[in-house]
Amino acid sequence: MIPVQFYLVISTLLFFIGVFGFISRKNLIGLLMSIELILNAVNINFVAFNRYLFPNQIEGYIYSLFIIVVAAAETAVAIAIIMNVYRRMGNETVKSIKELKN
Amino acid sequence: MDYSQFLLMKPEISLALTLIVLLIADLFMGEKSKQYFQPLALVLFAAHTAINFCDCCGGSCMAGQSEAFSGMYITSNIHVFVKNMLNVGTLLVFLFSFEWNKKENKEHIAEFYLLMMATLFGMYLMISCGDFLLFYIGLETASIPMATLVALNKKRNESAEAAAKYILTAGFSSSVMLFGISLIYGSCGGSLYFCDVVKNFTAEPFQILAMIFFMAGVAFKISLVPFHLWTADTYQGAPTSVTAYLSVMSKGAAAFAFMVIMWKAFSNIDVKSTFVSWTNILWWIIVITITVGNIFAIRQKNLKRFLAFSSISQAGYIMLGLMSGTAEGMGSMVYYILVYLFTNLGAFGIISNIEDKSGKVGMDDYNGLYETNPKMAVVMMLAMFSLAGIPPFAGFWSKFFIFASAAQAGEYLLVFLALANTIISLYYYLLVVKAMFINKSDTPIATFKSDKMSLIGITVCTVGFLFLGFISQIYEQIIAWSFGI
Amino acid sequence: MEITSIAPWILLLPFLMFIFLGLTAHKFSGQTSAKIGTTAFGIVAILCYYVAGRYFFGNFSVLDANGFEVFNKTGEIYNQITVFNWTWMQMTENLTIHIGFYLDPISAMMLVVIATVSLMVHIYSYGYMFEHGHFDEGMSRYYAVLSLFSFAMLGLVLATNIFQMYIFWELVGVSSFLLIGYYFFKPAAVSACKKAFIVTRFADMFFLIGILILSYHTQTFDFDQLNADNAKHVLDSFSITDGSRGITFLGFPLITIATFCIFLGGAGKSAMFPFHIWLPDAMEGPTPSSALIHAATMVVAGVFLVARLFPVYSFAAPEVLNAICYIGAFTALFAAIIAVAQTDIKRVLAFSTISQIAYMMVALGVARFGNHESELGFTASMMHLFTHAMFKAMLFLCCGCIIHCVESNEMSKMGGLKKYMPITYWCFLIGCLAIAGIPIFSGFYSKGEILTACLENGYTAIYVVMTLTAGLTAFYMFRLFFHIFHYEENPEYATSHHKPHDQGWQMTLPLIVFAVLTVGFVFLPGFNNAITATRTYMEMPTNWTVEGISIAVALLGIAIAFFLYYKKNEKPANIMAKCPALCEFVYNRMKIDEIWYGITRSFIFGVICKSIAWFDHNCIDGFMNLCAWITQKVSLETKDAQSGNVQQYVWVFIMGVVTIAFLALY
Amino acid sequence: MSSYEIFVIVFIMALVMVLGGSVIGLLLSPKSKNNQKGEQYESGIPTRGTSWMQFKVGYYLIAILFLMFDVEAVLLFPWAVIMKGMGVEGLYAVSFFLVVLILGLAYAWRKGALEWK
Repeated sequence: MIPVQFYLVISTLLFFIGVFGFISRKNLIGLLMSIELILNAVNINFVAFNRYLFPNQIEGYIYSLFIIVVAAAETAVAIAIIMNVYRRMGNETVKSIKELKN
Repeated sequence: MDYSQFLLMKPEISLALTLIVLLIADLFMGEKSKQYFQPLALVLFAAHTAINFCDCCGGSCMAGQSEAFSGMYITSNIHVFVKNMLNVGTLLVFLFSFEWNKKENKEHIAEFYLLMMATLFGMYLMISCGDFLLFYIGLETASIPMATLVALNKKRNESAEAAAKYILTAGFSSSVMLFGISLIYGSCGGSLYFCDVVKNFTAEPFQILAMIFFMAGVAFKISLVPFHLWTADTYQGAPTSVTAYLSVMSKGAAAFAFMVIMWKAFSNIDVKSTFVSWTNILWWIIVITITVGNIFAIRQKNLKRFLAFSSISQAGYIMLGLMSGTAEGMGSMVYYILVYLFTNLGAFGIISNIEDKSGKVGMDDYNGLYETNPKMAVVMMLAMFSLAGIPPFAGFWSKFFIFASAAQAGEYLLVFLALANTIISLYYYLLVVKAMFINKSDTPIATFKSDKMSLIGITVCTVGFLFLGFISQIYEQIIAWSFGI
Repeated sequence: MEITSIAPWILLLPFLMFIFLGLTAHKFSGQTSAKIGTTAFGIVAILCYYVAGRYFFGNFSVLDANGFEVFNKTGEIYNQITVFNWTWMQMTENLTIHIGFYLDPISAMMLVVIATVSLMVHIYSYGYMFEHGHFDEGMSRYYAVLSLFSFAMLGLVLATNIFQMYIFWELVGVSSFLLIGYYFFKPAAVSACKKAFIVTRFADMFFLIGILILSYHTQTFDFDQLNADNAKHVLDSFSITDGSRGITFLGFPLITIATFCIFLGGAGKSAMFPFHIWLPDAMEGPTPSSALIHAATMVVAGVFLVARLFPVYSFAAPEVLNAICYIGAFTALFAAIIAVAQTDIKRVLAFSTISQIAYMMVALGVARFGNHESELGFTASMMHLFTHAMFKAMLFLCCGCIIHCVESNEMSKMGGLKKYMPITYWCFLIGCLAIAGIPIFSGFYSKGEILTACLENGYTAIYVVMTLTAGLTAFYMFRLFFHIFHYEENPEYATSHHKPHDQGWQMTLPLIVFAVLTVGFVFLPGFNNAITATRTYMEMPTNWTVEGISIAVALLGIAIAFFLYYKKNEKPANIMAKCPALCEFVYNRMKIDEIWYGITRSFIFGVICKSIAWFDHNCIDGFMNLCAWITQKVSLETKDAQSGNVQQYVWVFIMGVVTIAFLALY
Repeated sequence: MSSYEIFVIVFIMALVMVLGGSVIGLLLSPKSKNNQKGEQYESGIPTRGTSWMQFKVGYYLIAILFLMFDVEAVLLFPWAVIMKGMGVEGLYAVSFFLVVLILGLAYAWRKGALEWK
């Protein structure tokens, strides 16, 4: 059987890929996708922990379901806001939201 | 299933009912009856506030804390009190935004109220949570509608930009927090109930790592440095009443929840190093937060931005209440939030009032305000004094109590640094006073008559921050309620 | 009338006046507000006199907390009476904050001082501000703040506990801030009011720390409990015994730290070195308010604070009293030297105020409980507080008249004013004689007692310094006096179409009242009957040697001033040129001149004064400015951190997490 | 929990990769302020117009709504698994959930979000 650490490795990599993506992408949608990567890392964690460490519970699965739902809600709102940004600024790169500063 | 446990959730249920009634009302109100929506919402929400307030004060006091849904939901007097505080604050924000809604926000009046209440509902859950999952859901329920509220002013670029920044950073921070929670889940025995987590929390490096991830996510909400960068931009871009809401309610609720979780889930009494580990971290965060907030506040020219940084440093002061972990600590923190609520909302009430009438929010625009609108200027000055903690205003007392509680925990150096910082803060709060009273302006803001709703709100706030300090019963009652939590 | 029914009005009336005048600022004309304010304060003053009079000479009783009757006097001893004491805040079971009304000899005396000076200033300001013409509109504001100040000051001296005192202490600071910045169109006034506020706030921080330490250990704020039975409660709480200094912190006894911190708060208000920097700048405010706040009442709050806690200091922390007397002596000399070199008449008075307050501090510092000799300093200090309040207020008000005529603060614009303003002339002369310590005038008695106290208690070095300062005081005050009223008449006066003249009755009446008080001080009932450390009659030792020396020194100072400044002359300049020949030719006289010239003019003026002024200006002011500058700079430099780039925000976020994790784990 | 050591190692490695990557990028990348840098296809054919406008806004609106309601159906899944065990109480709870959901849908409908304009 694949040991639980392997899942942890995957989820950690995924987490940091998400962070890296958030920092380096130009497109706001890209940023949003990076957040989703991080959330997926979290979900992997939950499911893997549940399966390997506490096999007679189902809490971990339920958590990941909730996370998926909430993340979807968040994404929906974020996309709506990004569309608004696009309409107002004419593009949807991170550069377009740099007016408020100092 | 025991249905009587729903009775414990009275505040949530009455808020949810208000929300649903308003939603349905909005659905079926015709074009003509639209104008009645706003009064209806105000009245309903006021009723909700009043009912809960009476319930809180009217003797239905619980002894100790009660749990519902096998520990998922926790409530006690102090929880209910904090919820009532938030109710009052939200009502004040509604009062301030009445005129703005009528004029600038005609098309989205219903959304404004519904989303506000939805956020409030999220905060309720956050406060009463007994489990990380409920906390997360509460947090997101509070923050997602918040983002739409920030973006409510669709015609302004700033609003859109602020909302985008808010939702992206909030999403990021909550996912980082979730990563922490998932690690806690794995390392603390496969349960996310606070009572289970704390049993297995032994401050191993892995657990501390998880805890830090979690703390970062909450600290983002309270806007502690270095997780504060979104604050100023969002505050500046958002509609003023939303900014007021963000700066007080969102912060207060998150701070309270933060406190409860840190002491419930991460402080294993048997293992002393558990709370040593996070109080040390918090120590540094508090010092940096207060200082950075102060330093950035000094050169702000936009009042909303200015108050954003001031609220960052105030958040640092609020966190002082966490250090002691006693009933006094919790009581002084709740008291601080209460005073801060009135003071900051008073300041924002005036800013939003002036913005409605003249469209100006720059500090230079306030030059000579005393000449044209003396009452506004005086109230603003008093609010600034209270924020700076000059006796005998309530702000002084709240600072005093929270310092005392931290000193009780032996954090003398921290209290000293915080005290030293109040001197810097005095400087920039006086800048506003100076602008209004001393600077002359060729084009001062014209004399105006404010609408009744804002006047009521501002009066309530003024009375609040002037006299809260003198009514010692409130503080004593809060302390009494905080025992045993 | 019952004291208990009158007492609340002493505090309430000024406060209600503040609110009333503040709210109606735009409804009434300035004159109306002034009349209302003055009338109201007149009533307050009458109440104050009544209460103080009943306390000192009458006989009455009030019920204390336990329901016992307490009389103002048992036998010869005056009791400390808590007229009323409302519970304000219950901190813990034992620790309660009250707000109340506390009568004992020193607070009763302060009632008289505040009532007199404040009433006079109310009257005087009517003339001063009104004739200033263009300021009619701000007058309501001015009178409102005056009322606020009177309220705060009365609350401060009547405080039953140290916390109430602290609150009124801050309120006094706020009203002082508002008054200094009254001429808000003058940048100097604005920066001065900010400076005053921030410097005193800085000192107040120590005060608060001191209060917290003290009350944390004693579990009380009440003066009654702190001072009772030779401060026994304090000694017990800090477990101080004959052999040990009790609880320590960082190697210092905690009681020393606490009491010293409290003293630092007092030093800030009373402008002791190095917190004195705000007072000269505070002269930017209207002159009447300077007379009230920065000469007579607020600045002595620090002295009052130490006197109020005197048993605690004397029994629990005598080393702090030592420190106080050395700091005081240094400040006295330092300020006197600087005063010599000033040309702005209000600044001369400001430095002289610093110096005189330092006298009071020194007197307190040398005093101890014990016998009549050792307790003398306390009475001397309180006496000097009283006399100084009267004559310094008068001097300031005279300055106000002069500035009003000449429309300048500079000495060089004045001279020969004697024939134009006789009343002011005589009043100013009386003030100068009093401050110089010439017999018959009030200052002589109080200053003499202070010097005696220094000598009798073995502080010989301090005695010498203080005597020297007395001489310097006489010199610079008469330098000022001669410069203003004699010297050379400014030719502009004769040609000017409104010649300098004595002002209207509102402005001369207060001068005359103060002059009468200063001359008639000797006829007042002796301070040693009541205002003593033990609150009972005390023998006042008179050391004629000390008195003689102090008179001689004062006369010497006056003589030098007379010689140099009575008439316009070239002496100061000429002596320089003729110096060698003249010195040899008329040895005796020239030697004095030479020493005077060589040491005083070139050395003291050129080297010491300048360097001290430089130190004052560059180091102490500079330090404060540096702090402000650094904060500003840091603020500007860090703005890149808030770049508006959302990705950078997240970068900082994640770096924050990593750093914290790193720090927490290793 | 020594078995987590590998996790810590990978954690640090990942950290180094991310931080290192961005730092190296910061150091090595030539700084050019050219406008073309910001374009989607840097040395390709300049994009004409915007690709966004090819879809109607209504498309996004409906897509977002679909996403919401679709995902919320996920919450029915755990209930479906243990439907029998929960009995009638579970049914009430889920009915309440569905009512709220339907209220949301009604709201969207009423506000005209579903109309294809």
